[in-house]
This record gives sequence, C-alpha cells and structure tokens, in this order.
Amino acid sequence: MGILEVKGVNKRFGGLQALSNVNLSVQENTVHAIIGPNGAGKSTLLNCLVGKLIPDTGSVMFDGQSVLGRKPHEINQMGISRVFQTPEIFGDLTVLENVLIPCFARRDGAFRLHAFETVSAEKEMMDKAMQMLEDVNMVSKRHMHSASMSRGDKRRLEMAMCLVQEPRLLLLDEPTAGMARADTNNTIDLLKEIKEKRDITMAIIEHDMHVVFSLADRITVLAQGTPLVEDTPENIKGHPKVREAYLGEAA
Amino acid sequence: FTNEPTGGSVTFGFNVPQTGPYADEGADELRAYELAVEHLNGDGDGGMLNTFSSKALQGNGILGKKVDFVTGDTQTKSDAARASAKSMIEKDGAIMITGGSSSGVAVAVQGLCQEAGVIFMAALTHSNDTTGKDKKANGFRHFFNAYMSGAALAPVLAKRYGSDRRAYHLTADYTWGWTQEESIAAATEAFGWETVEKVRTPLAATDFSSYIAPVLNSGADVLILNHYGGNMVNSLTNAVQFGLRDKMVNGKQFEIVVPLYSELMAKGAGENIKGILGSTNWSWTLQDEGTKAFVKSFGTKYGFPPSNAAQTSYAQTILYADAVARAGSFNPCAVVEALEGFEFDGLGNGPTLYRAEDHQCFKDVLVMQGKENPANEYDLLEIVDITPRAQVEYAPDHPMFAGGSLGKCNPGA
Amino acid sequence: MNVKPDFNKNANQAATAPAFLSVWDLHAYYGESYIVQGVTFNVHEGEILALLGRNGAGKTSTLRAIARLDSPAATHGEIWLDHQPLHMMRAHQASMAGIGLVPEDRRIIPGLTVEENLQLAQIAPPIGWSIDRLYELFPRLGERRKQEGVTLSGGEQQMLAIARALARDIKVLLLDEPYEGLAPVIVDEIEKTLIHIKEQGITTVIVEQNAVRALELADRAVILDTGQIVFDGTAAEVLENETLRAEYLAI
Amino acid sequence: MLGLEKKDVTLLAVVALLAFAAPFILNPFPEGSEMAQFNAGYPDLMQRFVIFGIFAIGYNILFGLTGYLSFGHAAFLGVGSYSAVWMFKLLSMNVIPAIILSIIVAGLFSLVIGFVSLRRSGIYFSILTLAFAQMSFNLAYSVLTPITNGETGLQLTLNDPRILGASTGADGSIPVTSLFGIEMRSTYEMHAGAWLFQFNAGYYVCAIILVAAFYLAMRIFRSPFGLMLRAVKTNQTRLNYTGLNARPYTLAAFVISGMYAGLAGGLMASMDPLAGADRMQWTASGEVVLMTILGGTGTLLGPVLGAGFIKYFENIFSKINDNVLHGWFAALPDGLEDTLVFIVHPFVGKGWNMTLGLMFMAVVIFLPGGLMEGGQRLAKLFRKKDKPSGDDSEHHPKQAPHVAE
Amino acid sequence: MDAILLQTLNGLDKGSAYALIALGLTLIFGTLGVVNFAHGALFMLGAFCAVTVSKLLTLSFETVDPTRVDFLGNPLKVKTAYVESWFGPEFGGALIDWAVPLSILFAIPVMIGIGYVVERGLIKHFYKRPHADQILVTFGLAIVLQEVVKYFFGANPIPTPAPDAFKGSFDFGALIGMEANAIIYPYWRMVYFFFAAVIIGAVFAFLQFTTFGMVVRAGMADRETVGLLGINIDKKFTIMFGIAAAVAGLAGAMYAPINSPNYHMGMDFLVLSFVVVVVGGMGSLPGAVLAGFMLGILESFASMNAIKSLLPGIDQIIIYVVAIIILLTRPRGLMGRKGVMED
Ligand SMILES: Nc1ncnc2c1ncn2[C@@H]1O[C@H](COP(=O)(O)OP(=O)(O)OP(=O)(O)O)[C@@H](O)[C@H]1O
Ligand SMILES: Nc1ncnc2c1ncn2[C@@H]1O[C@H](COP(=O)(O)OP(=O)(O)OP(=O)(O)O)[C@@H](O)[C@H]1O
Ligand SMILES: CC(C)C[C@H](N)C(=O)O
Ligand SMILES: [Mg+2]
Ligand SMILES: [Mg+2]
Repeated sequence: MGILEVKGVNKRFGGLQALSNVNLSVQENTVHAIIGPNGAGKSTLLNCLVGKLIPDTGSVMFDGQSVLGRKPHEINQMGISRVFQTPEIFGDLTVLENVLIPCFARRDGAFRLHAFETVSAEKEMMDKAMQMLEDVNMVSKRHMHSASMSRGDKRRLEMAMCLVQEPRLLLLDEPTAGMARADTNNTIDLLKEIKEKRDITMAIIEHDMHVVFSLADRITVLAQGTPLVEDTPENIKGHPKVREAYLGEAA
Repeated sequence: FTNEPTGGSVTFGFNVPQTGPYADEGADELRAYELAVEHLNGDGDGGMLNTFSSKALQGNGILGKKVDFVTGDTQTKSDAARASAKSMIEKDGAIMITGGSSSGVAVAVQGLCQEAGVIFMAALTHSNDTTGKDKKANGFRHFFNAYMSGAALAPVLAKRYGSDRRAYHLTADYTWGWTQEESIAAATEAFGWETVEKVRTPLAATDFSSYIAPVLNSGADVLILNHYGGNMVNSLTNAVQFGLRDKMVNGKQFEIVVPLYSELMAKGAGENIKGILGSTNWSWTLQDEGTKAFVKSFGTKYGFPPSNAAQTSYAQTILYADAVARAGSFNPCAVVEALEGFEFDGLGNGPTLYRAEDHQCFKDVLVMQGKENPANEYDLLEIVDITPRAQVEYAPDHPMFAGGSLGKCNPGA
Repeated sequence: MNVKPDFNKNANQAATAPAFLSVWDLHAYYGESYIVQGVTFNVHEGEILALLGRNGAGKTSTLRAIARLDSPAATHGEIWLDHQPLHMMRAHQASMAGIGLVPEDRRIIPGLTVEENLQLAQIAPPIGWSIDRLYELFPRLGERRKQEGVTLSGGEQQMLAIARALARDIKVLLLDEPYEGLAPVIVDEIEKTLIHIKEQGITTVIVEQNAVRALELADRAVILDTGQIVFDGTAAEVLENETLRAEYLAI
Repeated sequence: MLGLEKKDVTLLAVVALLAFAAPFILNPFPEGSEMAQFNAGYPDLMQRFVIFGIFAIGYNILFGLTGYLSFGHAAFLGVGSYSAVWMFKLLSMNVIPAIILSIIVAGLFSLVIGFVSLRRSGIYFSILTLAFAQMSFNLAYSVLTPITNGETGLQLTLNDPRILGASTGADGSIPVTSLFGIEMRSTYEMHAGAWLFQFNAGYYVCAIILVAAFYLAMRIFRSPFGLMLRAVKTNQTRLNYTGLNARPYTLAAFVISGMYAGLAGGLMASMDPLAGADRMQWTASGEVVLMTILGGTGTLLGPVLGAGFIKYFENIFSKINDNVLHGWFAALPDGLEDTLVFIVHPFVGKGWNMTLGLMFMAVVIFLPGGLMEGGQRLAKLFRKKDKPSGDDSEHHPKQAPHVAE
Repeated sequence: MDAILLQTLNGLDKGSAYALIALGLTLIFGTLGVVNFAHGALFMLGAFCAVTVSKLLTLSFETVDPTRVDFLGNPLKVKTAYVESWFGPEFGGALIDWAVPLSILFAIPVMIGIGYVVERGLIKHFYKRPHADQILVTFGLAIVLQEVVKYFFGANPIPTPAPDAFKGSFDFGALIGMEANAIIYPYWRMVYFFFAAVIIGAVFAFLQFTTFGMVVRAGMADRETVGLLGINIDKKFTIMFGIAAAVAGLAGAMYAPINSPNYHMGMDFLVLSFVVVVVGGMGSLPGAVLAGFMLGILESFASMNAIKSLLPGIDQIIIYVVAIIILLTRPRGLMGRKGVMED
C-alpha cells in the first residue's frame, strides 16, 4: 500500500480524454518519476492530486485518506506540496517573505489572525526561512523583489517554499526546466540530500532524463492519458516502446 | 456670547450649494447676499433698504461695524453643510449663518447653529419641518412652506379645474416630498378633490417614464409633481413627452401641477412649463416698491432679474441686520427677541410677520403659471393670483407642524 | 571576469563575412538595474548562433532588446538588421522588419484559441507560413485548434509559440529556450525544424540551457556573463574548450 | 514584523507628534493676514482630518494589503454614525459607549456584507460591495427614515430618553457629547502674538484614537497576518497551495477595515451628533478610495495624507470667493488684479472641485505611488546629497519596494 | 396585463439607454481593461454636443425694439437667430427644430476627437497601471470635464427638445385593440430605441466581422506579445477608445430631449452603467446589452404600485438586489469571460 494511491482516475476536457483510467501507487520515501510526451496528461494528473481539478471518476487516497472534494489548502495541510510547471511565487514580495509564508502556514494551519507575534516566535520562523534559503543558495538574494528574478531563480525559490513546509509528499512539475546546468545539478543534490535527511516522498515530472535517472526510484510512463509502463529506471531506459514514443535519441 | 464681534467688522457666513445640482440656485443666493452686504455697508443704491419699513439701518454697516462675509459650499449634503458652517463659526468667527438649498440641509445647519449659539437665517427651505417639528430658537425662516403652497394653490386649482378632480401624486421619496404631498393632498381634498394615488419616486431617479406611464390608466385627471430641482425638470419633461397634457380624461382636459416652482427650474423645463400652475415665495414681476427697488439694483449689478431664492436670501440678511440694529446688540438672544413677532413691510412680499411661536414668516403667497408667450428669456412665469396672508396662516400647533419645540435661545460660549 | 580578454581574441575570427544582424555596444536597463552592459556581436545571414550563459546572465534581456520590447529599456547602442536600424524601431516595427521572437515564457495569449493565436500573427504584414502548413509541422496543434491556447500542455504551448513566430515572414528567428519543457522526441523534431528553417535561409539566434544540444546545432556561439560578452567564436570551439564549459556552462 | 522596529517607533512618534501639535502646525499664518485663509487649525477641520485619516488607514488594511477594492466602505461609516447617535439618544452623551457600539455594529454589518461579497473577486467584488452600500444609502435616505431620519439625518432632540443621562441640559438645551464630563466641543484658545491656536477636547480624543489606530495598523502591516494579506494580493493560487485559506484572511481584513470605518463614523457623530445618509453614498465610498490611492496605496502614512489633502481642498478651497481673491491681489494695479482674479477664479470657491480633479490627475500621472512617493523622492534627493557613493555589492538586485514607510 | 405590457415597453427604452451606455463602457472597461470613471462624463459631453448645436443654431444678433422695454425698463433687445436670417425663417426654423438629430453629425467627429485626445494624452499611460490608478485619473478627468461644462453652461438643466415632428406620444394600446390611453409611448423614445438598436448592431458587426475585436482583446491580455506579432496595438486601442467615446456621445446626444442635459448627468449614470456592465459580464458585449435591457425592464416593474405596496422601497434598490443575486449565482455575470478583470 503506497502513501499515494490513485485508482481509476478519468478526466475529460470537452472532447479530449486527458486522463483515462489512471492507476498509480507511490511508495513512501521513494522518488517516483512520471514521464511522457507533451500533452500526455502529467500535469493534469498532478492537478487532480492537489485539488486544482476534480477527476470525473476514480479515487485519490493520500495516507489512507481521500483528497477528493477537499480544497487545495486542505490538501496542502495534509502534507502535499507542489512546485508548478510555470513558477507560482508571491511576485510582489521579497524572496525572504516568500519563504516565510509557508513557514507560518506550516505552524499555524489554514488561518490564524496572528496580528501580534512574540519576538522569539518570530525569530524562530525567520531562522527557519533563512536556513532554507541557505540550502538553496539564495541568502544573498533574500531582499530581492521576487518577480524580477530570472526564471531559474524563481524555480529555486518555489522549491524552497515547498521544502520549508516539510511536506510528506512533494510534487514537482518540471522543477529544472530552464535551469542552468549547474543549478540543475545543485537541485538534484539538494533533493537527494533532503530525501536522505528526512522522510519524504516525491513525485516528479521531468523531461530532462539526466534529472530523472539521477533521482527516480521508479518511473511511470504516461501516454495519451494512460500509464504505458511502470518500472525501474534501468528497465524504462531500455523499453522499446518508451524509446520510440518518448525518449528518442536521448536515451 | 459666541463670536461676539470685537473689531470694526462683523462676519456673516453664507452657506450655499456651490457644487452639485443646486449650484445655480446657490450662485443666485450668493449674488443676493453680496448685494445685501453692499447695501448694508452703504454702497450701491441701497436697494430694499430704502423701502424697508424699519429704518434702524443707516447704511453704515451694523451698529457701526462694517459687514464682512465668508462663503462656503454645502454641496446640498447635511454633512458638508455642517462642516462648512462649523468652519465659518470656528475659523472665521461668523455670527450669523444663512443659506440653504434643501430642507434637510437647512434643518441640519439650523440644529448646528442652535448648538453653537449663532443665528441661522434659513433661505431656501420649503419643508414644513423647518419651522415645524425641527424648529429651533436660533433659527428663522423667511421662505414659505409646503402648507402655504397648498393653502394658496388649492383654491386656484379648484377654480380653474373644477372641484371634482382626481389627483395623482408623484412625490420625491424624502422628507420634503412627503410634507409637500401631505399638504397639497389635504388642501385639495378640502376643495372636493380626490387623491387617487400617491407614488413615491426615488430621489436618484432621472427617468420617470415608468412612474408616468400608468398615470393615464389610473383614472386620474390631474398629475401633481412633488418634485424639485432636477427631479422636477425631468418628471415634467417626461410627463409632457408622454403627451399627458393633450389627453382628455373623465371628459376633462388632463392637467399637471407643480406645487413648488422656481425660476431656474422653469428655465430647465423649457417649453414644457407653459400653462402649468405652481406657487412661489416671490416674483420679480411684482410691482410693489420693494420689489422694484430690489430688481433694479440686482438687475443693474448682474444683468438679469433675481430669482425668488435671491430675494429670500437678501431679505433674511437685511432682517437679521435690522434686528441687531433694533436690539442694539449682536447677542443672539437679543436678536431672537427683536425678530420674534416683528412686523415689517417693503421687502417685496407686502406686510409680513415673523411669528414668535415658530419663527416662520407669514406673508402673501404667489400662485404662478408658466407663461405662454414669454417676452424674454427671464419672463417664464406669470402671476395668476396673490393669495392673501390670512388664507395661508395656520395655528402653530397645526398637526403638520406639531412635534417639536423651539427650545431656548442659545447665545453660545 | 579575468578570463574575458583571453576569449575575446577569438571574437573576430568569424567576423569576416558581412553581418546580417549586428548588435553594437548595447546597454539596457530594467528601471535602475543595469542588465545588458555593452554587448556587441554579429550574426551572419543563414547561420545559427547560440547565445549561452548562466541563469540571470542577461540572455533573455538581450533578445528582448533586439526585438525592441519596452523593457529592458535599451538606452544606448545600435542594432542593425539587413541595413535597417532596429534600434530606432518599436516592437511592432521590428516585427515587420523581420524579427521573430519566441519568448521564454511562451506568451500564449489568454482568451484566444490556438487558431486565433496563429491568426493574430497573420494580421500585420509580412505573412509567413500558412496556418495549414504550420499544422502539418505540428499536427498536435491542428488537433487542438479550437482549444484555448493557455490550456495547452507546457510542450504544446512551446510548439504554438514557435509556430506563431513562423506564421510571420521572418528574417531572424530569436528563440528563447525553445527546448524547455519538451519531451526528448519533440526536441529532436524541433531540432529538425530548425535545420529546415535554416535551409530556407532564415537566420536564428538560440538561447538554450541545454547547451550541448544548442552547440551541436549552432554554427557559432556567444557566451554572456553578467551582461557582458565573455566569448564569441565557433560552436565547436566551445565544445572543445574545457575551461569555458566548466566556467560558464557547467558542462 | 514583530513588536516594532526602530524605524517604526520613529514613524509612530512622528505621527503622534504631528497629531498632537496639529493646532500649531496647521495654523502657520497669523490671524487676520491674507494668508489666514489657508489656515486649517480649527477644531472641525482638524477633527475631520483625523477621522478621515482613521477611515482611510482602515480602508488601506483591506485595499492596500489584499488589493480588494471595496466600493462600499462608506456604508460602514454611516452605520457607525447612526449607532453612535442612537446611543446618544437612548443611553447617554458619553462618547465611549457610542464609539464602542459603532465599532461593533459596523463590524457585524461588514461581516455580513464581506461574507457575501468575498465570494467573488476583482471587479465583481467591487460591484457587489457597491451594490450593498448603495442599497443601504437608498434605504437610509427614504424607506428607513424612522430609524435614520432620512435626508436631514439623525439628530438629537429634546425629548430623547437618554436613560443614563438627562434629556435636556441644565439650560434647557440639548446636552452635548462628552467624555466623562469633558465636553467634546470645549475649546481652549491660546493667543500668541498675532496667532490664535485652538485646542479642542474633541480633537484630542480623536487624535489619541488616531495614534492608537495607526499603531494597530502598523502592527497589522508588520505582522504575519499582514504578510498573508499581501500574499493574497500577489498570488492567491500560490497561497492556496501553501495551505492557507484566503477567504478568512480577506474576510478578517474586510471586517477590520469595516470596524475602522465604524470607529470613524462613531467619532464623527461624537464630535457632531448628526448622522446623515449622505455619508453612505457611493461618492463617499469613492472618496476613501481616492484618499488611499492619492496618499499611496499600501503605505501606512499615505492614506492619512490623502485624507488630509482631500478634506483640505473641500474645506479651504471651497471658501475662497472673489471677495477674498480681490483681497489678496489688492496691492497690485487694478488691471493686473482683475486679470489674476479672473484666472484664479475658476479654480477656487465653487470651482474647488476642478482644482481637486486636476490634482488627482497630476498626482497619479507624476507620482504613481501617490503623495508618499513624492515624499520619498524628496527624501532621496536629500539622501543623495548625503552619501554620494552607492553600496551596490550584489550584481544588480532590485530591492523590493518596502511596504509602508 | 396591460400594466405589464406597459412597463415592458417602458423598460425597453430605459433599457436601450442603459444598454447604449454600457456598450460604450464595456468597450473601454471590459475590452481595454480601463476602469473608466470618465465614461459618464463622455455621455454628458455627448448630450452637451446636442445643447451646443442647438445653441449654435440659435446664435442670434440683437436689434433694439424701442417700442418695448425689458425688465429694468430699458429698451428691449430682440434676438434673431442668424440661421433664420440667412436661410429665411422657414428653413432656418426647421434647422433649429431639428437641432438634436443634426447634432449627431456634430457629435461623431467631436466625440471621436475627444476620445482621441483623452486616450493619447492620458489613458495610454494607464493601461499597465493598477485599476486603482485608473480610477483616480479618470475620476479626476470626469470632475474636470464636468466643471468645464458647468463653467460654460451652468449647473441647471438645459431644455433641448426633440423636433416637433416627434413630440407627443403614440397610442400603442389603441393599435392592439385596447382602450385609448392604456398604453402610450412617446415618439422620441421610439426613435431612441431604434437608434440604440442601430448603434448596437453596428458596433457588433464591426467587432464580429473584423479581426479588430480579437486584436484588441489579445492586446489587452498581452500587449507585448501582440507587438511582437507586428501589430501596432496602441493605434488599435486609440481607435477602440474613439469608438467607445463616440457611442457614449451619441447615446448622450440623442438622450438630450428625454431629460434636459445638466453637467452632472454623467455621474448619475456612472454607477448604474458599471453595474450593468458587470452584471452583463466583463468583456462581453452581448452581456452588457442584455443586462441593460434586463435591468431597465426590472426597474420599470419595480416602480409599479402593486409591487411597491408589497415591498416598500423596492424601486430604490431593485437594480442592486438584482445585481447581487446575479453576481452570486453566476460568478462572471450573465455572459462574462473567464479571467477578465477578476484580479
Ligand atoms: N483546461 C483544459 N481544457 C482543455 N484541455 C486541457 C485543459 N488542460 C489541459 N488540457 C489538455 O489536456 C492534455 C494534457 O495536458 P497536461 O498539461 O496534463 O499535459 P502534460 O503531460 O503535463 O504535458 P507537458 O509535458 O507538455 O507539460 C493536453 O493535450 C492539454 O491540451
Ligand atoms: N522585469 C525585470 N525587472 C528587474 N530586473 C529584471 C527583470 N527581468 C530580469 N531582471 C534581471 O535581469 C537579470 C538578467 O535576466 P535575464 O532574464 O536576461 O537572464 P537570462 O540570462 O535570460 O536568465 P535565465 O537563464 O534564468 O532565463 C537577472 O538578474 C534578473 O534578475
Ligand atoms: C430648495 C427647496 C425650496 C426645495 C427643497 N427640495 C426642500 O427640501 O425644501
Ligand atoms: Mg505539464
Ligand atoms: Mg532567460
């Protein structure tokens, strides 16, 4: 029984069957990669997990509880965080403030009228946020207006915002797209390190096979809304169908 | 007492609408005020000071003090009017506030002046409440009121249109509209008219078609528009558009009545006003000496005849100054005493009484009619009847005016 | 930055042929931040130039300045395209002069369908490939023609952005990270398309984090760092030069 | 974010100082001089500055932080005023219960309206709030006249019950509002040379409350709660996926700003016991929006400045008439005098609206951040002179605009 | 029954005014994304175009008539309109009589010109600015425009009648066999209704059958990218603003005979027209028109005595009640597009 169990999920957009009968089981403390051609339904699947979309049929269980019908913030409070394909950050706020928000969200839950905060509690949150920024190498940029950073930096920031929540399940939608090679490598290292340090499960969508093969414990290949195969990275690499439909010469 | 004038001058506060829909009325009031100040200080031709029955004023200011004034904008809002009046009192040391653009504002400012201990000489306010349930010892009204309009109009209406008429009222849905509706309905019913329907229209309404369209179908043969300002211009225009005046109902010619007229509104309504009956406080076409003097000095200075808003404003200023001069003191309580029960003449309205019980002036009321063939652009209304004062008088405790009390005069500080 | 002079001596090697697009001493600012700090390079007719550098180096800013977008504001410098002074034009004029930019965040216009996004490109002259021909190139777009452009999957949006640029008759194609978020097979395909485009005589400037792929495709390369050019030479040179690769490209 | 940083303490001190010294600061010109026209240091206007300042500060908590543009806040101010006047009519002339009731009633009212309106965002939200407020205004103006006294406004009368006080004062007049015996309208006048300064009890009550309200707003701005509100403004999607529920945050901000409005309304009635329906009209809601933007949305001090600016025009410029103009230019030769009067005339007195309109345009065109930006630019000019060399250590970081100077 | 028919008819013409104003507003507000608080002022300027034309046509010279005196006893100055003396009283008089319809010819270029100047001089700089800034600047502009009009024309309404041919009313009831006077309908309002229909149709056709509408929508969503595609979006925006101003102006010019124009008539309509546009749904022209008619008719029904006696004061608040109900049940108004001005 995995920490995340997706069973028989279907999702239609008008005439398009974006997901058809998707079953997926992600084991605790593993990194599970979801790959597949563009438009295969990978992001749609993630959207169904975090409450952005509601599947037409099927069930999504996280840690034994259904996530369906819950609001995004409730699902997050269950321990699922997500990094989006196009960075979603608080553009008008500074980098530091961006990271502080999830810190408070983690501590206080969905709503708290904390208009007054004690100095020590404040400091604790601040330290936590600064530690996180250090981990992603962004301390020097902490006072920057986050919207005016380059794309790579925005992605790193968004990842930091998710990680600082110490989620049990981290969903990453192409976290390294558009990142410079050096940063991609750093990101891989960071995710590996987090995985070692803490109990965390990750589901990652990525077109960069270097990233996928460096991180994934298992890989699901999605094509036209249905899982094609699910296997270990080694086996996927050699899978002829996958090579043809997706990997091309990259493998 | 508050704002006792110490130097060589005394300050009046002219609080009129300078912005918003009544800005033109306000401008005319202001012209009259400035003219009055001029005359009080001995400049100009003296205007109605020459015809005024009381001769206490010498044209050397008041009690030897030169008259100064400050102006403010009421915006026709109680709040803004009070703010403006307060600044005149607190900042400029005004000892008398005058002005007004609607009854709500007048009542609000009157209340303020009572509290602050200065005199309020109301100008444009027509609601019964101003000298009825909201009367105040420090407040005085020269202008006539809704009851008087009814009392003056009803006989003329009965004579003109017969006594078995069925009236349909459209009424601006706020205090003034209600008092006027009540007054006119009561007065016309006394002459045998029947009131078919009383419909309240929102103050903010600009298009009255949906209120006017059902009128013909209701069996009414007279439409009474208890509207003022833009409301009145629009509702009258709409009514004429719907062709009401060309219709025959119950075998009679359909008629429209606008109980409270003003020259500016007549101008705004244009052709539509022709032949329509209403009432006013005064008219520049009167032929008494006071009126002639006033029209002359106003007309010479500004190039057009004064409105009845201007006349009441002018009269109120003179009346206040005269009361001070007669009392020999600026003390509000002395002024109140001097004005209460004061009888005078020569200010354009014939013999007039400032009644002590409610501080309302009693004088003749004019019934006016939109003129068919105006000789010039100012000649829009003609006098149909001058209703004698006795006919518009009422007891101070008349039910339409009951409920308030003057209280005691407040000299402030 | 001490390496700069070393590589600059290569700069003039290829510059013997007359330049088609030439950027001379370009300076550009976002508000008060000085981003493009005196960039000079030439592109020859029909060649593919790779513009490389770390995140935040100023690649996007340079492309935007060439396309004459309002920000960053190019305060100084000249840009010539085939004897036309681009630096005196506004974006729409530059487009009519033959510049086509595929922006890094794709910029699919919300509220418009796929087809309308393409039609929009064919309102102002000069008009390039027909819409049908573009659908042939990207059949996926043809299938989705009535769908709102922004609901396309990430990869599909990238295709649409490229197709939209080709819908106009362009002389120079500026590609800002065209491979980002694309499945490897699609990357292969786009690479083929780019070669095809090159064969048609269109000049291309490509910015890409996947430096190796870009360099394999490109004739020449320019490397940017903190808004300045640190290398200008052939693509092969970069692939051969260890130091350069390690220092600026982490490959 | 916590307690108060040093910079904030300074800001608060400055605000307090300005508020308490206002009778001096606002009366720079000697009595009787031509410039005395521009003095604003009389009780009523000072009270208005402060009361509208409070209103705008509160409004800014909603609009400045969350970006939700409410077009109905005047309704809460109006409700606050009505509650306060009713308190004076029924209970006593002490302002404390009146103010408390006005805050509570406005809070409840805004809770209901906010709960419904916040189901939508953007312009749809704005129109919902506008619709509620206009409804309240129309009802108050006519149908609800028994409660609101319609057009005239709710006033005190001699026959009010006032169970914990007297219906009539000792001299037979309506008693005045007071704070445990200190009459709100009592004013101490100080003559200093040619100057006259007025210290009004009511004003100081308002000023103290302003400083408290400012402090509270500052705490909210700097608190995690304030941070969340700003997050609501910049990206609600991210907020939701960060586990936070935007609705209660925005609703809390809405209610808090509604209570500020109620407080302002209560104070207004305490200074001058009348509650008019005009206070609830959409133009009044629009006014607080304008005050906030004019001063500088999202800054702490801006709304107060904006409020002062608009009220100053309304009260001072509207009172300049031709008579005054001739007074000013009297020293000049006649022809020139008349020309100047002719030129200035359309912009003062009954033309004050025109000047205000031009000012709105000028400020928003030349100072996109409102008056606060003007202030910051000035400050920068001075600072530049102080230290010529920048300390740009990093490569080209753009500092986030710091909220709330 | 006839009461219902009567109020429906009434609502139709009230609705056509709302629809026409909302149409112009939605072009600026729903399409260009500018919260234009000066739209009411544009409507008012349109009405004053009619006033101006009628004033110009009645522009007169004075001759002294020594036989008569004016109110001060001086010899009376008699005015004769120039057009009457140039073209003879017959044709000149007809020109004066037809001032309002003629003013359309005047209003179109004038309003387009005003739209051009306002857009180029002011609005242009505000597309990218927050809505709040747009509100401030357009509100300022509205005040200034109003004050200028007030300065020249005064605050009082100025009667601007329809041509004599359209005075009076049509007995609609008699036509369909009801008793006389049951349902009457002023001629000029019928004219206004048809005029509105024509304008609405023309604007729809223009935006529907050309790519113009799409380009402007695209430009509003993303100016930069549209520029990258070779389109000079600034020019399109200017044209759009000009059209919107002209629509507002024409709505105002033709409205002049219905209610005498005054300088603040724009503000009276402003709130209402925003409500109409939003209820119709942002970015939807049909929505604006539909909402205009719907609210017009509902408002008429609410003013019926039968309904008012049931729900006192309902006519004061009907528009707002309906707006609230619609916005709560339909998130984006009647026909709004997703994502338009939702943040
Ligand atoms: N809201 C929507 N309406 C209609 N179609 C949609 C919508 N969202 C997604 N789709 C379609 O569903 C399919 C799956 O999209 P999805 O974003 O899940 O793909 P993906 O696997 O994440 O692809 P990529 O790797 O390119 O990001 C695509 O063809 C897309 O066009
Ligand atoms: N709108 C903006 N306002 C202010 N600064 C900006 C803005 N956009 C980018 N910058 C800054 O300009 C610098 C260069 O950005 P640019 O986007 O050109 O880099 P890039 O080389 O394209 O990086 P990446 O590979 O991450 O896309 C970065 O430091 C970034 O923070
Ligand atoms: C101005 C007045 C004569 C009429 C006004 N409506 C009133 O309330 O009294
Ligand atoms: Mg995806
Ligand atoms: Mg980039």
